[in-house]
Amino acid sequence: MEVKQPATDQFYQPREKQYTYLNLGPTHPATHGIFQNVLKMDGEIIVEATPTIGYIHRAFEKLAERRPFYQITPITDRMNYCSAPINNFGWHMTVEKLLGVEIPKRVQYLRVIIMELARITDHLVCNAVIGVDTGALTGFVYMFQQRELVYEIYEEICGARLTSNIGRIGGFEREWSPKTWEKIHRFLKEFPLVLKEFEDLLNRNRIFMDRTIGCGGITAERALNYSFSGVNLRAAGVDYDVRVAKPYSSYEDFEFVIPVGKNGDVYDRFMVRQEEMWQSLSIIRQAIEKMPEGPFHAKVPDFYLPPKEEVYNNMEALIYHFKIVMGETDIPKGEVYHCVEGGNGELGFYLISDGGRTPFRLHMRRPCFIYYQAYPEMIKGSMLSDAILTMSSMNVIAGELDA
Amino acid sequence: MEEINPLNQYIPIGLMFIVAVGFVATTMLVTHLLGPKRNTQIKLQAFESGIPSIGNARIPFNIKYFLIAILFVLFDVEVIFMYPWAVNFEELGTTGFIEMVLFISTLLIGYFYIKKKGALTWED
Amino acid sequence: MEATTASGIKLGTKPEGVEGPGFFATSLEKVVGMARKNSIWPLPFATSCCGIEFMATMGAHYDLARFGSERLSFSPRQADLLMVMGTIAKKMGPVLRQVYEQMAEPRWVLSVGACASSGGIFDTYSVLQGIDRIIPVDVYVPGCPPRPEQIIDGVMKIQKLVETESLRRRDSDEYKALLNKYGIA
Amino acid sequence: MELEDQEKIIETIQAKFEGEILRTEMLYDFLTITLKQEKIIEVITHLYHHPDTKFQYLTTLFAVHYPDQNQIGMVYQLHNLVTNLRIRLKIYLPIENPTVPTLTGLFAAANWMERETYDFFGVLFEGHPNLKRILNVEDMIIFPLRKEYPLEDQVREDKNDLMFGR
Repeated sequence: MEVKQPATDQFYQPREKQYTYLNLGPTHPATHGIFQNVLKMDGEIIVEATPTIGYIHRAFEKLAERRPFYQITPITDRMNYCSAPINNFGWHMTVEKLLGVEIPKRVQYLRVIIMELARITDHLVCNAVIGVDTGALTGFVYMFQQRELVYEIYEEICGARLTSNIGRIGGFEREWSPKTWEKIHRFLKEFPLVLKEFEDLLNRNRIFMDRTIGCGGITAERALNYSFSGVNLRAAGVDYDVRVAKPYSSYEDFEFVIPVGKNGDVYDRFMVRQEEMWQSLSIIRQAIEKMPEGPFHAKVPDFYLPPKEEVYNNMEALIYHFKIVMGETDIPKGEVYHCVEGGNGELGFYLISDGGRTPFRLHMRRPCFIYYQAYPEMIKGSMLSDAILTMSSMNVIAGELDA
Repeated sequence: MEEINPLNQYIPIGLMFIVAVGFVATTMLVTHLLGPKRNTQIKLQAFESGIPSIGNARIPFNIKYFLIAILFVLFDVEVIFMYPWAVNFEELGTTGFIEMVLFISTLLIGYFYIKKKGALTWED
Repeated sequence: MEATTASGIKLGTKPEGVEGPGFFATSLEKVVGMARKNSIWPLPFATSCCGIEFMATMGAHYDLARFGSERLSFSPRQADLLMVMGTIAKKMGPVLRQVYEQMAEPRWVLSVGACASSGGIFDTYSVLQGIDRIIPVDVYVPGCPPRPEQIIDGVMKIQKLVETESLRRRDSDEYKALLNKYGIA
Repeated sequence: MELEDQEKIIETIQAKFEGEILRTEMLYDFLTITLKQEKIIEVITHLYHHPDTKFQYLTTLFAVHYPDQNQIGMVYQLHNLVTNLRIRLKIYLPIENPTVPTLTGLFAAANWMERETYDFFGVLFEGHPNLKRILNVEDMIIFPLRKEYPLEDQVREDKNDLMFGR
């Protein structure tokens, strides 16, 4: 006996599923940067995301082919502008490796201090922004105040706050003033208290943990396949850190622990960054204790402006001064790759020089550009607010993303 | 002591109402008159972070959003009835208390019905 | 020159503002200008390094909120001041233009940093050499990135503009000519 | 990177791909192997799976334009995180039709790296899921990082000789 369908059935034809398309676009306050995602959403759940980047592509690699070597430093610190000194020193070390210059111990220790300070400011902004995205706005204001202290330290050394252009190829422009050391000690005294307070605010906070645990996770295999590096890879469980894998600037003299997460979600990234800030503080203290005496600059006359009195009464210094200012210093032929542990991961500089005054080709391995590819896969099936949280926890800096 | 018109206890309420409506009206009027207007075609389009919007917004969405909204309105109105009761709690005495318990329990039955039907489940 | 009426009575010099908009204690324009000056809602169009410097300006140390622009509006609907901070690539041009066009009148534009004002150190094929190629700009702030004090100085210059602007400037034909020059409706 | 590591790597490649290696040299602590153009992807997959080498981390992938030999060089840098060994594979493509098979099958990271290389140099990657420009404006016709294209923005008219007093 065939069951007669109720009359209304012919009105209800099963229609194919319709999705809303949301534009998490370039001028969105939550993206903390300039990248665009067209999110195909089913209600609140994200079905698919198609990213578009390149909104502040400034052609760093083409620009670097036109500038003499020490003029490329101002470009590099506009790449990851949250931790600019790390990029500068990464670039200086690449050129020093090409020249085969031996850097005095004191310069290496000074560089370690600045790089760890920059790493703290980078992680500090990222963790504060994770706090903002989960609703804890006050954390951001207090943590950003600490960043001002580090800005003042940069100002004492190189005069600029954010895009620091710090140091020279071979060392530093001048010896650090006592005021700098005073400010560093003041930062070392004040920052741990604020960091402890920020940690107590969020670490075991019920709401924060429910929001961040299990959100935007990635497994270690997928992370390695996407060539993750830095905090996002360590949060996924792989303990790869360039400072330990390929120690540069005498990092092997310091003991520090590499924090490693378990399941690579936002909470693990937050905790890895918190722990790394404590480790950086201890590295700075060790560097200050074991600070060796010595020159603040290596013997690289054709990259270091000779002091004024020498320029006036000795011909050679005058020639060096003239060649540096006019940008006529040539670099020997060579092809070198040097990588540094930046705020977001392995920041590499691949320099090919054909003996001229400007590099023949400079490729910058930008960690943000490489690991942001995994973003659509990480947010598939999660809610929109989790997608924004994942993006800010990955600490994608637009300047480094589209160099 | 002449007779106090019972109505004039409403004067303060009336005044407050006039001030509220007046404030809203004047600001709307003044901004409308003073502010320069330039209604262009682009200004009327939807703003989607600077990119021309894709897809249309009028598509059927999941029923759970609508259910949650209606249930909220329902229980919110219930709370409104509790305010006057809560204010003069002693005068109403036990009879008032029993009436309110009855009122709340009828709505509680409705709440359990909803719980059973699963209207409040969010992750499907 | 003394004005004399028909019957030869000399009129004294008129006090400032007795005719036209100034008849009352002050002109309506001044009151509206002062009100607008201290309640500017900026739209922080922050793209790169200048955006981080803007975060420092909004922070507690250099606090832009002292000048009345505490509330940032990220949608152009309620924004008065478009603060363009950072490099604007050619791919970003149409986005910036649409955001500017969707802002309600009266609107002002503050171009913060060398990249926004003139392309800065990035004279490359992919960077828009200055946003005044696509939208009219009121105040330029030099610097790469400008110090927070410079950004606040730029905002104060915008406040001076806002205060002294006449109510009918947005309908005047030289303003319309300026917009037509940019092809803005 | 001691000698016997290098030998081991070169042998694993020689064993399977006889005449592929053109040149191997140590450039500043980095073993660089220049290969013929055809079998680059097979060599990388072989190094990925072979138990002695197991290079399972793609550090970077990019191109270099050599205008004099009018070739485009492709550089692949691989890294074995366990034994902390790094190698660099280089191939040279003719500039007329620089095509190379895609690496996205093996490394998901290669997706955007290849799109960026296509965007800058015009290297065509066969089998790439969605080979489009990634950093530049979609309707850009030239490949900007080639040496013959100027760096400056051509629309700009105020940076002419008059401004530099020439």
